[in-house]
Amino acid sequence: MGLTEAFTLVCVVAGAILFLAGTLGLLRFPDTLSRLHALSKADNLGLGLIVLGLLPLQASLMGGVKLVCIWLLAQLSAATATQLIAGIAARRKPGA
Amino acid sequence: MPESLTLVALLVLLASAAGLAIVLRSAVAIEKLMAVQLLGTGGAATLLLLGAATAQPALADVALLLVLLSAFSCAAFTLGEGEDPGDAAKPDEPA
Amino acid sequence: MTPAYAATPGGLLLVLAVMLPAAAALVMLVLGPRHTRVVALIALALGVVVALATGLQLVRSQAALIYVLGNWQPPLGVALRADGLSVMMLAVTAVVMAATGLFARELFGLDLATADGRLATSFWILLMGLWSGLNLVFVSQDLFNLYVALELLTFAAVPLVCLDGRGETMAAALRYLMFALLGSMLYLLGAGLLYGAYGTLDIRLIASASHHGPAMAIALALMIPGLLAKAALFPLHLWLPPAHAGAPAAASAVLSALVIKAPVFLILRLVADIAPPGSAAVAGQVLAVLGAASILFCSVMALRQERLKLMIAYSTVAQIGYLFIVFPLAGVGDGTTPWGTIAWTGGALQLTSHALAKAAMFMAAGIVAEAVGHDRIRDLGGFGRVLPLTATTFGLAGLSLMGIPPSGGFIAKCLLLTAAAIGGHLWLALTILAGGLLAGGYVFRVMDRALATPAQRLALQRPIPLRLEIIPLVLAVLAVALGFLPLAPFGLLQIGRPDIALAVLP
Amino acid sequence: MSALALTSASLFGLCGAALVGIGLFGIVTNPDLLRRIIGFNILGAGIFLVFGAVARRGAAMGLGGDPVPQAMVITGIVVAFAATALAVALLRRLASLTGSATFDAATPAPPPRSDA
Amino acid sequence: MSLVFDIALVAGLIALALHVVVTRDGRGAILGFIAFGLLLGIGWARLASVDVALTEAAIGGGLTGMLLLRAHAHLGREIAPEAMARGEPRRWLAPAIASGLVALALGAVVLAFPRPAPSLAPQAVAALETTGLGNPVTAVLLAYRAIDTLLEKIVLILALVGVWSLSRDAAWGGASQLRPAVIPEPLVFLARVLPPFGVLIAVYQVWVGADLPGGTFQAGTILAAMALLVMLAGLRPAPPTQARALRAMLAGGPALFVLVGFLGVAVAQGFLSYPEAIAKPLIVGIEAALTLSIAGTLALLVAGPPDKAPAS
Repeated sequence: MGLTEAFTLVCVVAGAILFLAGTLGLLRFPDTLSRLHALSKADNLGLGLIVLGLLPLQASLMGGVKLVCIWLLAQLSAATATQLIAGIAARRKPGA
Repeated sequence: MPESLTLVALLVLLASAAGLAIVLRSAVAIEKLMAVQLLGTGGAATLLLLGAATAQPALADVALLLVLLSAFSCAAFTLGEGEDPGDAAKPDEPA
Repeated sequence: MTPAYAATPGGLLLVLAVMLPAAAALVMLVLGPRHTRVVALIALALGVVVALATGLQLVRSQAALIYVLGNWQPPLGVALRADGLSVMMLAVTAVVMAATGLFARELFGLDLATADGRLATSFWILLMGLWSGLNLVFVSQDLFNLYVALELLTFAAVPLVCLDGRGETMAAALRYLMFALLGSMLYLLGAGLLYGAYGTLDIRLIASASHHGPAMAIALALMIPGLLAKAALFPLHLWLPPAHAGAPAAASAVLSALVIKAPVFLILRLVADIAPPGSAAVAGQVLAVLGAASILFCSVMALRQERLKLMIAYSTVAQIGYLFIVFPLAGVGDGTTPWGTIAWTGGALQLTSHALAKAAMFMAAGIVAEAVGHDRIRDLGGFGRVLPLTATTFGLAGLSLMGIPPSGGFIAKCLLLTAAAIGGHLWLALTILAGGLLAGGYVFRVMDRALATPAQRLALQRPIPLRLEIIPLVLAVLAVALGFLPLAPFGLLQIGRPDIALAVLP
Repeated sequence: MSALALTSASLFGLCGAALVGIGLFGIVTNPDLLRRIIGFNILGAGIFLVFGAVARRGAAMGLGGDPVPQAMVITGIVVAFAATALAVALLRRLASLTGSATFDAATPAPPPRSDA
Repeated sequence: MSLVFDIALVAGLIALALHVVVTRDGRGAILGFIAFGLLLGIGWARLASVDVALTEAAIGGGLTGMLLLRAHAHLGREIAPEAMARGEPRRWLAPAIASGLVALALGAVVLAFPRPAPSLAPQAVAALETTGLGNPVTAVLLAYRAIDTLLEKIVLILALVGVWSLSRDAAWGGASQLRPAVIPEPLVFLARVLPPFGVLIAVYQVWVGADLPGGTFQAGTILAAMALLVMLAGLRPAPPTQARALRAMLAGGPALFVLVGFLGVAVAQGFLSYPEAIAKPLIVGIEAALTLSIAGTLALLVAGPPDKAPAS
């Protein structure tokens, strides 16, 4: 196994573990906001590591750019989604 | 290598789906939404890994779509959330 | 390998029959409400010309018309083909569509404020969609293309049901949509199984396959009930009466006269053209039983209705039943060729005469409702005195439904009865007779009110122009006149049948 | 590879069959019309997966699957979406007019039979 | 390993579908269905149908979810809670048995498909050359079976006319009101930042669709989603449905398709055939026009019937 492949595997496995951590956080943390925090961590880092790991495998520059784009878009979506959800949670709290 | 990538893809998918499975049965709507979000990102990661494993670079496009639209359901969800049944302003049927 | 389909002269007419209304719908969308009616009337005129030309071409060449779209031969591409039966359907559709168009023009013209409004504009666009879908059902040779045709029908027919915007019609439309969707989905599933087994969706290529696995049986068992749900055969008829009764009169006319004939036509093609003989015979028997149940049950239901339009709608389900008892009478699936039998001719005549009579009847009911303001049969006493032409229309159309001479319906039912007697299907013969008696019951019930002399003369809420009353009268007269037609033209129905003999084995 | 593809295709075909059953069950048993509409979508997904299995089995000429059923599925997905949109619009209007999201009359859609 | 993956995926799909059908929580069912759409997209990728995976991800994971969630919120406002209460429990045993039998019969047919499987892949590839395309799915959609695609556009238009016809008479021709009473700040941010990416991806999809997976449906759906996002955030109002430009855009794609189709009668081998020399540019041109039509139609289908009276 070459160095690149080892790098890929390490990154990718680390990413998978982060996803697992995100799920665990979703399950174990006590309140909605801290769960949200766990979720966005998993999103950010897990996908980031997997993208990082897969970058060396890309045949073309275009493929690499696309991967980075995916990660950036995921960041953007996750950030907004988190805020939206936090907003709902905040609005709901007084009533509930 | 493809085998290990597929295995990792399976792990990511299971991790995202496990959260969904547990949350869907018990918790409140927001947490279900969060689990769906997690599945969206996890799904994108899974697709990237599968694409690398099976040498189908086009799968990255699918992942791109998933992340592009993942905030979308979240946005739709918030719309129903803002107004209570008693709200005077009915956005869809103005008087 | 020689191509399975060779385009014939005049094949382009089939493309025009499908694309002309579709293009008209697009033009209407762009030009907007003020020009919709004009575009519709032009398209109707052109469509009638196309149907006429198709008929002439068929008579001249004495062979089915064929067109291969984009010159891509099936199985990769899609072919259109019109045999005698298809051309007859195209012609009936054109006649009823033209009459409906003229009727709708007059009806919407009654109230100038709404002539360019939501109801009228939507009606014209949807009517064109309906026509395109109907024509495609009659000429397409590809099962998936036929699925698209069925969806064209669904999406055009469902909104027509609830154009008046009342809560009941919304519920009726939604229920219709659900039945129709379930039907299309089961049909699509069956088509998928057939593709998996045969690698093609072309009807002729599937029919020419020598070996049939379980896929064929299951596919038919999915597709036929799916289509039955769309055709509203008993016991899947629940959606039809509220839907057809709630639609505007012009829409009810096309829905009842034409739209439900499309799935019937497809069932016929599946059973007669695709199904292996054994399955066809079984399917024919089951369909005949359901058809007979439809005739009896829904005729009784029609007798019990309080409202005129509901009564006519139930009568539609009953009359559709006659088309299904043709299967065993014509000997579909018993190894003989059904195309020359009197039952086959009777079925075709029943289909045509019902289309004309039912369109006339729904238009007449629409006129009554427009003039009187309601359609409660009990309170219609003496409407024949204030609307004599409409009452005549109703009576003439009723003759055909009952099967009383002289009328197209009489010849049709007479032929079916004879076929049942010859074939020894006693129960079917009795059903036909009972159906005729029950139809007599519900038609006479209305005629009795029409001719009654109420204490005070029925008050018209608005004047009805003569032109409006004449259109359904013409249709009703045509339905009766079919009875005077010599049967020879029905020999045309055999042109291009059976399809399989021409097929090339792959 | 071809043996593997075969198994995988059959697996998704079976999944499609199961989804068809689940979708039908949802359509027939759910009185809530919005839920019935979702049931239609699951039924549709099952049907499309059967097509997908058929397409996958037809892999040849370096293609991952037979393109004809794939194209049909794309057409089908879009049509199914349009159907969902029309149904939802009807349902919303029905609810606005009558204040109910069910058919008031107690005449549920009869279960589709696979006889005939 | 890939079989294990497929089994897990299929198990997830079936479990989610069951959950969606039986759960009592209406909104939970919709969220479950969105998740189902995501998994299904991965399933299509596993079936090597990337074109379908793209469509499913865009429609199943995006538009359908929004449509259902909006409908749910609307129904929640319109329907009194007591009317939502369930009546007596439905009979479920007979439907369950019937549905199970259908599924079993289907499963049996799926397993009994002939081997080797019949396939049109060889013919589709062989004919690719005359179309100038590289993606056989696009060739099926726009050449071999172009009639299906064309008429499906008409179906979409009819659906839209049908949805519009559901408006009140006074509002007919007007615009839909998509903007909610309260707009969360992050939504506005999203609606400003995301659409440029979306448009870029859509253009890319149409462009590569001729040779690689992708194409007009996918691109149209993405554009529709972006347009909806902008309207939801209140950045732009929904256009009035009587606007001539809007209607021209909606009808433009299919109209061009019909015109090129009849052009084929004159200069090529019949309706919907393309002259071989310019087949590819013609197809890409049709795709571009169709993309705009599809985008408009899908977005307006989600927006629903107009409910504001037109200006004039």
